Amino acid sequence: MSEIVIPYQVEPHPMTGVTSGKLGIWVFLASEVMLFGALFSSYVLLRVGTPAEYWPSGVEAGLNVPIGTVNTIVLITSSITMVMSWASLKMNNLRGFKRFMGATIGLGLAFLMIKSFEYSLKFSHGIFPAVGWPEATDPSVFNALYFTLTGLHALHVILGIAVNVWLLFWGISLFKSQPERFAGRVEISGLYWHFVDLVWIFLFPTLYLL
Amino acid sequence: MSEAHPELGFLRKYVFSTDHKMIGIQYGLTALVFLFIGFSLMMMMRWQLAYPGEAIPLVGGFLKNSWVDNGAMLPDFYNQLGAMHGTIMVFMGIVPLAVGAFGNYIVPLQIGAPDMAFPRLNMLSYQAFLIGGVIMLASFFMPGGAASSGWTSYPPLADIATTGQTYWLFGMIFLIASSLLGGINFIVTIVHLRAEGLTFFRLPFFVWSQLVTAFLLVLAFPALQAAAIFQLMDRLAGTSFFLPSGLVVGGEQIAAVGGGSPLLWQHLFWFLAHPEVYVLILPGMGIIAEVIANNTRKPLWGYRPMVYSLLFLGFMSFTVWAHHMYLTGMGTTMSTFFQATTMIISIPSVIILSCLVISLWGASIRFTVPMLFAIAFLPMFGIGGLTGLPLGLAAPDIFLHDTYYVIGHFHYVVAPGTIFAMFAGIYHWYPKVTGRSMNLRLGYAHFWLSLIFMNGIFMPMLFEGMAGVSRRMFDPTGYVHAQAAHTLTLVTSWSAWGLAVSQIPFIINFFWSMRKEERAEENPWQATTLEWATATPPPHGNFDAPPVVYSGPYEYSVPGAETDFSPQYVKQEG
Amino acid sequence: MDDPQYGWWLPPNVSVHGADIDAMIIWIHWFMLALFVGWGIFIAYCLVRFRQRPGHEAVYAPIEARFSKWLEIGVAVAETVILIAFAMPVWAKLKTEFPEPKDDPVVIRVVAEQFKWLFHYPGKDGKFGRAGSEFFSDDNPAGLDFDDEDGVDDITVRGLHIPVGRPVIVRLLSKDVIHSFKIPVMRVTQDVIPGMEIPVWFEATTTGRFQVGCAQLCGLGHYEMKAALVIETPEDFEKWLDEEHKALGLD
Amino acid sequence: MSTRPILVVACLVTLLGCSGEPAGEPDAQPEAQPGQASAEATPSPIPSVDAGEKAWDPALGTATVSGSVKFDGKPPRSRAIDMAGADEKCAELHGGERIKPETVIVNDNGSLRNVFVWVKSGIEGWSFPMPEGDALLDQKGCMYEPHVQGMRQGQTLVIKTSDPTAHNVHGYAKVNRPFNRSQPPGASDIMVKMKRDEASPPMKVKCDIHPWMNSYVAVVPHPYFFVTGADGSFKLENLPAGTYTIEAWHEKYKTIEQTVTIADGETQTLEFTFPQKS
Repeated sequence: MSEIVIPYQVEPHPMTGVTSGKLGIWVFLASEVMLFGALFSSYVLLRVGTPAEYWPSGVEAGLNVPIGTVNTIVLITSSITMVMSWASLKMNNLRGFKRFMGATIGLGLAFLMIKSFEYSLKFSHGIFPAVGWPEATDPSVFNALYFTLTGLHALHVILGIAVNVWLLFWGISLFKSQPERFAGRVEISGLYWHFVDLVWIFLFPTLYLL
Repeated sequence: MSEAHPELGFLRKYVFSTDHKMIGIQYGLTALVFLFIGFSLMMMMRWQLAYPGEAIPLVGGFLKNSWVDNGAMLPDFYNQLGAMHGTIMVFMGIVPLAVGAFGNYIVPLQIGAPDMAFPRLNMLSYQAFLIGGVIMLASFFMPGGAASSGWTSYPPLADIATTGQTYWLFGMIFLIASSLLGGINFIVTIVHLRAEGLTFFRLPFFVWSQLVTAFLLVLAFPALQAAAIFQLMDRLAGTSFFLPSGLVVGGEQIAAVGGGSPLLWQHLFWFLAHPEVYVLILPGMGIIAEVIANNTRKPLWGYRPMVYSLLFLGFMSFTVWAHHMYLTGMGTTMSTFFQATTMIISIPSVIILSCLVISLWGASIRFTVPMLFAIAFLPMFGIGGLTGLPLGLAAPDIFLHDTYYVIGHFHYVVAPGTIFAMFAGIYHWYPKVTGRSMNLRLGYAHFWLSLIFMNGIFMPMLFEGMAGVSRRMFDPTGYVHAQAAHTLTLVTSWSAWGLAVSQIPFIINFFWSMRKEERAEENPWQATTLEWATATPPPHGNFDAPPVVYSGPYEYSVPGAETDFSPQYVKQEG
Repeated sequence: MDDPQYGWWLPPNVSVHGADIDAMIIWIHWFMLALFVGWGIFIAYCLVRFRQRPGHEAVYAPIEARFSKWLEIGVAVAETVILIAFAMPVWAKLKTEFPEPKDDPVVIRVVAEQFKWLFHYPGKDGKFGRAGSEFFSDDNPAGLDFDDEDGVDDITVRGLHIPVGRPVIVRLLSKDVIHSFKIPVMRVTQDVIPGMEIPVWFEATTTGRFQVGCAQLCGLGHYEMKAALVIETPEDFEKWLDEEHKALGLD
Repeated sequence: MSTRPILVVACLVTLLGCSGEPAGEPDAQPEAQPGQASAEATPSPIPSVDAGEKAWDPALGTATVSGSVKFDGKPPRSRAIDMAGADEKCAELHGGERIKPETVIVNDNGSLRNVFVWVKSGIEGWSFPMPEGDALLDQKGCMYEPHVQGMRQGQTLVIKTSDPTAHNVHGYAKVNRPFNRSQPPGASDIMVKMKRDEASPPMKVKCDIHPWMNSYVAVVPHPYFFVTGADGSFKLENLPAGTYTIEAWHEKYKTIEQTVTIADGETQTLEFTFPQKS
């Protein structure tokens, strides 16, 4: 990085009251909202376009609500630990940060593990994205939607984990020189993490319960 | 900031540069090359249309065996060219040039910032764009050839198309990522890095247009992203998001679950693609505003109304997408709604355009080359906008839908519209970028020839459309009404080749002026905006001391001022 | 069978509703022309009068805002008029007021496939035979169920025959991809979306031989996706039906 | 500038295309060679002989399997093709006559035409000499000629058009490389080398422009195949003694297999009946 100094990387901008990084992540999340918004509206459009009796509810389609619930809890907990890690960083408690950040990453991985287990379960029952709901004479695209949406969400989780791992092991070196800036980065990664969490909170009922 | 900058190595300076100016230049050259490629594809198509089934001269012999038969084009290749011409021009040509190049180079300078808010992100978005572009071009040489389902890639056709379509989708995902990153960067930069005293209503109109454009990119592209993901799933994982049940292709039931909806793609696609139209035109308008203000030597007339219209335009552009879909079996209510929104959205465009026109009144017009392009832009874009009117109404659309009238319409918006704006911008800022000024004579030649041939290309298209000739036809002469309009096709084709020739003076001018000995003066156009406040070409970090802004962007011919221009960055006494 | 004159402007119109559409197109273009010429004159005038020359200086704020307001309001009003007075009624008429049985419409099932049209008439009994995608095969492009008695006399041809002065309802289906059913002289265009059946209606005013085309890119044979359109007097149409009936080996 | 080299290259290749074939198999795209329909006509040396294969000795071929294919049941209804409506040029070639699809043609003697009869198994391990010339598929009057044919693995399929209208030949090969190429009137012949055997089911060839045009090409590793004609009979000659599975394939009906054992010099008769009673 060249030595020219770009303002508002650490100190908040007087007008917006946030640093550039934070404003950036908010704008990014806005576009993410549009992305998942598009996906959810597609879900609605496809479901409305299909006769009700051909569209399975999550349970009918063999989704395991308990597992999903567990996953939801896991993810929400990870959000909490994320906040904790940031808070402890703000309180200059590096050990606490490491512990909670580690926990966040761990929970993220747990989520992925459970998800992959769920996938393998479906595969073993011969349920793939390209397979329609067997009960329907005129199959719906439920399975396709399930795999695409959850898969895309899983990708987001993986990205979040990657960022957190980087912060925990490499990014942390910034803490000594510019603690404020590092805290800012953790917060940004946190915002993203909460968004991913939020998306799941919408996905879960849409796919499993409705 | 003012301390000496250590010399960067070649790679850091040119290839992996994080300097917005270098990135802007990279974008610019890449985009110009892509534009040239897209144009060449079209010139081949024009041959097939003018002289169906005859061997393509010059290049015919070199083309791949699966593209041509004894040098004569084959329908599949024609469709590939059509699809790729659209894709390249829109996503790899104009957007990178208008946003990537001009935005990157000019915006930070005009707002007095040292660089973009996220320089490395900036570099990343250029690289994503480059990768996407290369994938797109590479797809031509894959066994199945490039994407051939039109730049709109309507399924089911795109779902069952050859592998080229998959590469198209991957390429798109890279281009989308690039635009998203770019958009975020621009928004943050413009909101956060404005120089002291540079309030929003002192922003040059160009910066405003870039801001709105950035919002459109960030909010509209995700829709296409979603659509692309679905189509990739359809093509690779065998899902059927866009495939209804019981499709029979080539006499065989195709192996797909069914239950999907072909219209879903169109909704998602046009939800992106209509804002995209404004992404194509707004930066152009911004440049035109700059050039007109500067060369009329007076403030833009109605600056605030223009800004408000811009914002309104940006917002409305999300509510009109389905006017591309009147004939997909749409009911009265829906069509009424979208006709209404379409009529409404035309108002702000009219406001902006008429403000620009009225700005000429009471001026002292300098006929510089950029100004010529700017003046030409007004009527050309006018035609583009007006011809949108019959298409925006459902009933006339019944006849004009998917005819050459549509092509004429949107090409008038982007070709003599945006492209002219781009030329104006290049001529206008060339002295800033290179420190040399471009040759006048060559400039005039370039302008007049381009103007004539542009109209030679697109005016006949409007009449062809009126005659009912459908677009995307490998050989329309099978239709009686198309035979009657064939003369028009010839005019178009020859004008297209003429346009190619008339770019030669520009290319010579572009490279030859770079080598010129004598430097242009620091502020050759006597402009008022901030980019002229710093050295030419601007150093790394742009400004030695952060500039301070005291006045609006276009303070020309201020009564009582000693010069006819009062730069933003100069404090007027009194 | 007079060969109509085609040129560089709207092709001849042979449909009842076409006149409205043509009128609209023409009027809008006059409106556009007026705006364009107005603008053009203004620009040209400015370019001459306000060109840079010795002794001429620009004025900081030459005119106040009112001027353009009228322009915009004018445009807005004009557009509203066009929209409400012309566009909506025409559209509504075509999309909602379908011919009723008492108008004795000719109903035709149109199957679009890469890259030809196929027209399916109910035949003498006026009843369509059962048909569906599961029956499609190389020797049964219309997807007829040959076991259905109603289908025995159904006529499946690749050219469109319609009588003059009788409303025609075409029910559009697609086998594979999106096509677009376009008859320029009939001022009819309608996308054909697989998985949907979209009806369109029109009524011919004169006899003649024309062409049906495809207006939506549907693959490499798109440009070849044509069919003959034969508009006949009702008598000739009946005669044609009889011939087709015989061609099926029925009396 | 950094980007220029890449771009110059990209621009060049896009302009000129690559004069050679794309990466991958050289026969990825069907060759179209102007005016040398018989490029492959010279009897090519015995193709890819596996280690296990021994050269064929004509003296062994003394046995014959012959017979006929009966049709039992009511022929399915089908409609004559109205070419006039779709493409006048096609119709003119038939003087306005409508022709029936060639899918199911029952001969006057109650036998079934266009059935592909071949030795499915029992003949492995030989490498037979290649026949002279190519397999030919002609497009006449917007119909394929022949409707069903067999050819030898390694032979070249030459597709020519004799029509004044544009065709697009689409080979839905499942084992070999599928191909898809337009053939405007007077275009040069399309040549496809069939590298692998693809006999059950045979490769389907369709014209993408005229949906009613279809044809079937079976690619067989040996010379023992036959397509039934106007009398519905077939004859597989010069077989060595042995036990064979004979398959009769028809595009519309379920494939039928029969096993037969023949000694030297003897002739066995088989009878296949479509549709197979189940």
